[in-house]
Amino acid sequence: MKDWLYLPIDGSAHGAQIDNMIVVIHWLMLALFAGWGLYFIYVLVRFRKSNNPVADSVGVRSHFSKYVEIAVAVFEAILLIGFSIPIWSTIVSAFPAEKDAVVIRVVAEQFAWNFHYPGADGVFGPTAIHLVSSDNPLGLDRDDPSAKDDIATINQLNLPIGKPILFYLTSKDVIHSFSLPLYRVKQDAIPGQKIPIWFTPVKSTRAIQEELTEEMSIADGKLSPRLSLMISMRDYPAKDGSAIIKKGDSFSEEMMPLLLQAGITSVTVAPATPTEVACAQLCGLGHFRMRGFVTVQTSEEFNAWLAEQASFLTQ
Amino acid sequence: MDHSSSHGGVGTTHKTHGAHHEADHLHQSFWRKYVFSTDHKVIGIQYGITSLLFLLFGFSIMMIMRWQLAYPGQEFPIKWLAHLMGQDNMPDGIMLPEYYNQLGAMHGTIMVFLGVVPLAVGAFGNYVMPLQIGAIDMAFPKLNMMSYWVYFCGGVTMLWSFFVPGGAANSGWTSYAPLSVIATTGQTIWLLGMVFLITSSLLGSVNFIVTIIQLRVKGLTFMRLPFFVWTQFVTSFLLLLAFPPLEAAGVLQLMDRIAGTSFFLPSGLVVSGQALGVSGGGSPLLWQHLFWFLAHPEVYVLILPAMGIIGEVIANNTRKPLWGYKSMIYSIIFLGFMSFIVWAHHMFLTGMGTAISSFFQTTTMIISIPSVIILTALLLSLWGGSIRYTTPMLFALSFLPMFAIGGLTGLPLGLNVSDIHLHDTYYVIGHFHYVVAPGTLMALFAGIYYWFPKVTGRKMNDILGRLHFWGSIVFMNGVFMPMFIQGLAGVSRRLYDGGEQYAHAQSVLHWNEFTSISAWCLGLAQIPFIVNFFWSMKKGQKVNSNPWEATTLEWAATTSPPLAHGNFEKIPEVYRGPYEYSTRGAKKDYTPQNQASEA
Amino acid sequence: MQIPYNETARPDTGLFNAKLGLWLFLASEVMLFGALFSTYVLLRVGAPVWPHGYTILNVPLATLNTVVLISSSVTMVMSWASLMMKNFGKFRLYLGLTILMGMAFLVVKTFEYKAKFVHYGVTLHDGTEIVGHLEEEAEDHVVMLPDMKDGVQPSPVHIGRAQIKRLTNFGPWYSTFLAIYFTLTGLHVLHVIGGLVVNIYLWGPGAKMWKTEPTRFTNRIEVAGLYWHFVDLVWIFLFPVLYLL
Amino acid sequence: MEMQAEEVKKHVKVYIMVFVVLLFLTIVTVAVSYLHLSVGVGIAVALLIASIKATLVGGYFMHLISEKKLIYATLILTVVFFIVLMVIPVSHALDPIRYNH
Ligand code: HEA
Ligand code: HEA
Ligand code: CUA
Ligand SMILES: [Cu+2]
Repeated sequence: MKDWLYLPIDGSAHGAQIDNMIVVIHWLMLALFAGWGLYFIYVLVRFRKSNNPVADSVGVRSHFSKYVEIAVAVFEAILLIGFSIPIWSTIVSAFPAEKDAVVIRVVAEQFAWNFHYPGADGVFGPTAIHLVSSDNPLGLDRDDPSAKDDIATINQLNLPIGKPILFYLTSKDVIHSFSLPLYRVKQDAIPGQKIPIWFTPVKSTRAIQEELTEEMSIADGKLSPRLSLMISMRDYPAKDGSAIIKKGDSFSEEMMPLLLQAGITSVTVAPATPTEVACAQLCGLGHFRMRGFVTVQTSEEFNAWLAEQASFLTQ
Repeated sequence: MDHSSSHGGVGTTHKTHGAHHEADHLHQSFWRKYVFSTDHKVIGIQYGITSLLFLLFGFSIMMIMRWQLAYPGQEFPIKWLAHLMGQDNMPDGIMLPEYYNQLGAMHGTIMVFLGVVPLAVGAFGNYVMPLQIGAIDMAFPKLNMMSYWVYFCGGVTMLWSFFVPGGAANSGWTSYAPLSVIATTGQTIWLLGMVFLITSSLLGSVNFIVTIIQLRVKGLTFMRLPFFVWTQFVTSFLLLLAFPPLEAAGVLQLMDRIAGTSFFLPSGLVVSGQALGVSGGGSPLLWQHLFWFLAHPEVYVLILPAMGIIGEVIANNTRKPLWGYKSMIYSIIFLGFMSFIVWAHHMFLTGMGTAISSFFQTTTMIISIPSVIILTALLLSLWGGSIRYTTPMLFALSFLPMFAIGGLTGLPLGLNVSDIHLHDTYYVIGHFHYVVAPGTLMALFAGIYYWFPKVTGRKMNDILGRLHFWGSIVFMNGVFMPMFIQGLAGVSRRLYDGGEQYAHAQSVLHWNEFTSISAWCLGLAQIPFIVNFFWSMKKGQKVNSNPWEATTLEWAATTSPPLAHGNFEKIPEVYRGPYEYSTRGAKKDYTPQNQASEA
Repeated sequence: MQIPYNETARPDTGLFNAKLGLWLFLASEVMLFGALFSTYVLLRVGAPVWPHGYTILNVPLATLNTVVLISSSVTMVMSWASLMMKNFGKFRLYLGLTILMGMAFLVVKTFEYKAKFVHYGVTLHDGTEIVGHLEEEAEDHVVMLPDMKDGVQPSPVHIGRAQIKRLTNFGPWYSTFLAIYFTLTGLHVLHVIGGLVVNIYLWGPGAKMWKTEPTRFTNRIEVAGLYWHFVDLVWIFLFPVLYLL
Repeated sequence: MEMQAEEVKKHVKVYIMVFVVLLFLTIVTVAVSYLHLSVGVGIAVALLIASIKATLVGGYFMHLISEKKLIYATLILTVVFFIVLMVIPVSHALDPIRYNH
């Protein structure tokens, strides 16, 4: 069922619980719909006027429907007590200790995601409204010692694989919704409030990219909007052996005729940024483009990235 | 209780729909007769025409939006229309995101508050309910007229908002603060319009409840009321008690926008890099609570009258009583009550602990049970029937599986864990459109085909009706089924480009075009209806006063159309339940409620 | 043609139409004010500090208004009782008194509102707040006369514009307390005005009905009274909630 | 109307008594506020007095002590939803999962 439901790849530790629930509920829905649907069609045919000219004013005499209703109620109760309530209390309202987790502040604004890492000292520096500027969207007080090593990024969220990530979510202006569809995370970011959420990524962005690798036809020689969001997963050389596109690169308008000349009509591609942050709540005219990128990587890569970011700070 | 003898006109028997009566009212001017009329039937027709026009308008703006969703950023093909919408909104025929948001918010607002509710309650409720209870009019006719005109002002206000600087409201029909507080002037106009619409609904609901309680004719006990009257009764209570908190919220938002207060603005807001110079200290979630306190009962306002219509049409066209009439009535009462305590299922992801969210998902699961019972009863009513596939019946039958799809998809939304993935995606859009469009709209169409002969004395054409039916049912599914697929894939709603930029949307993006083409075909499928509607008024087949051989009073006790003032030549008396069809031993296969003995 | 039960009660419900209608309307009013009271509670529990009403508002005036409104409620019910006893003259007197007291309430309220609008508060960048009257407003500075404190009048303070973060009068924008104060009392005032309009009509031109349809007229007064008492009832809660707590 | 003039006369006495009690309670509630009780107690006392006053106005001036069942039913329903409306938004605001800052 999961495949029929078009659920996207799930890269989180808890996601399977959500997916399973969705699947189970859809089975229930399907059973009810199919059962009643068959009955419905049967009745429409059997009791049409030409077949049954005189109606029976009593109609159904059995109590079968009562049992169906009770069964639905029981099933719903099981979903509630057996699944929904306990799962929610572990994945949404219980949190890992800060010391065991990677802690990140997420500050939404029209129309960007600010990510705030505490840096080596593990302490978030203080922020103030009057310090907010285009260079310092968080309003971080860089003079404060605890802020010196803080890392701030815009629309780029790097996470280490396999570790619990604890976010503190807020917003500067209106309500946004922090959604990582491939990690089954979604939570509104509300100004004036600090809302904790957490999850553990278990699939790296690269692994997801591998999974999403597909063949795409380029026979029409055009750079479709879809292809422009893809990267090549292979090297494609021209007839003379020079590279037209390398693995990991994205496609451009100029490459298309070259590829066709080289006799290549279909390419192996994967989404350039399969793991994204989507804004799920209407937040203004730029809501549709309030897109961030998630890079889930190994701890080494993550630490290297942190170090690199830190080195930018000292410059 | 017998009041028929006390006042002139009621007790006396007029010969035909007629001469005598018309003379009474000839001196009434055109204005009093057709515009500022206090006759519930005229008011019902006024509501009907106005709300149908709004439905058409709301649908039209969605057809325009669907172009942008199917072909983002491409020039709109109908040049004059793009031109009409203005360079500020569609420069060179390309829709701007601001404009998309305006149209989206107005589509939702218009469809819900100016289209479906006024049609279901204002039109059908006003026209049919007093007739079904044997009343000569509503309890407060002047108030009834005022309700319509206040609604009309609300509608005009909403339309006016397109023409103020910055255009119409653009924060969604939900108008979440702080976005709505910092939005352009259109939002203020939207709030004013809502104040009108809420006032109109309040006046209307008081009138409906008093009418149903006080003006039932002799013998018409509550357990003999047609199901449709029951649905109107419960609906009126929902409107009466759920709307005032939104009115309060509207006043607070107006204060925030105009008087500089901070009811919905927390301290420390920074908009576009600028600190907002307000006192702060407010709560954005307060708006959501007050909004959904209304808006969840409101969705049952959208569905209950529809169920009422379905009940009437099904009983009539199966020629048998509704199965489980009593349990259906208890179910809608329970449903009405519960609808006040489920609202926060729209807010699971606003930061909710286990306790509160569990309360709301439990109530949500509980409220689905009465819906299941009602649907089951309607389905079982078919068993043993002698089903006549008339045009209204086709629409009524299609309601059942369509509402089932809409209702069933409410379940994964109602359980908070599955809602994490589905919240604010197209899955939600699919869910509620299945209940309101192929659900409620189909029921409303059924009602129009069913009661048209009562209003005009003529039947609507069946061939055009069937054309309308098949076109609508096929294309409605074409529009809304793909939305589930897109929603499960995680595509957010209210995206100006339909998700074109998002990688996770790519695999389901091609459905946008399919959906849009279905929507335009759905538009075409309405042409036979519009033609039929006007053609049948003048040229439709003339019918007697009870063409469907129905039992309820609006058919059995009065002419078509009913007398201009007073409805009945002789006030009927009721001797039996609403659906005595195919009673054993009776001569005919229906026994009207006002028939004394089973002759 | 007459709508049934306009005048007499329907036997099985025991009510005439307008009375049921009015009670339903009051039910919706309860929800309207309920939402606003809910707002009040929510803002209050969410606020780091919430002023005591009596530090900002004028309790004696409000007490006076409470007495006025309660008295008007009594005269209202007396006017109905007079009609029941077929004493039209007394009815006119009592309803007239009700109207006068309703107007007195509005006059007192006007004074209260006006006092707020000439009262100023200034918040400095360092967070201190000075509340009082604005003596002077210049380009680069303002002079405030702070409110009396424990019976002592502090001397005027000179404040440079640069120090000021926010300077406004005590309108609804000043704080969430004043916001909810103005909204609740403002809405209540609108209700008072609505009641006055109806009562004046019933006192004046509407009273003609007494001659033609005395029962219906008595019904009308009863229904108008129900509304007026409700307006009084709302005030009974507004007064302690806003002024005393 | 069912009520007789005699009966109404008796009512008038009650109205006057209620009026006096209302005035008295008004004075009490103002006086109590000068005691500067702790917030919790203050609120409790003030709301208690207000509720008594409201009961008197509703019960006697609005005749709720002898009203028809239908009206009681409507009001009870309203009061239930009123309580829901008072309780839930606040409990969500106090939900420990979120922090206000
Ligand atoms: C008429 C309107 C209507 C109706 C009746 C419903 C009915 C239900 N709705 Fe829906 N809902 C909306 C209109 C409606 N809704 C709207 C407009 C929104 C979105 C607002 C917005 O955000 O803009 C929404 C959103 C919405 C949400 C929020 C989702 C989100 O934003 O994340 C939720 C969550 O719980 C929900 C749940 C339910 C449930 C459990 C029901 C239940 O009552 C359904 C019960 C019915 C059944 C369970 C069906 C029974 C079926 C059978 C017995 C099978 C029979 C089979 C055959 C005939 C073949 N709805
Ligand atoms: C009752 C409510 C209702 C109804 C009936 C509809 C009907 C339709 N809706 Fe609507 N919709 C909403 C309520 C409704 N909608 C709401 C609340 C939203 C959310 C808004 C928000 O985000 O804030 C929404 C959002 C919404 C979206 C999502 C936009 C987005 O997220 O960006 C889409 C997308 O396709 C859509 C499409 C449609 C379509 C194709 C129909 C079709 O089914 C329409 C069919 C219409 C008809 C068939 C008209 C029939 C009338 C006539 C033929 C008139 C005849 C006239 C005379 C005889 C005089 N709607
Ligand atoms: Cu941010 Cu939508
Ligand atoms: Cu809901």
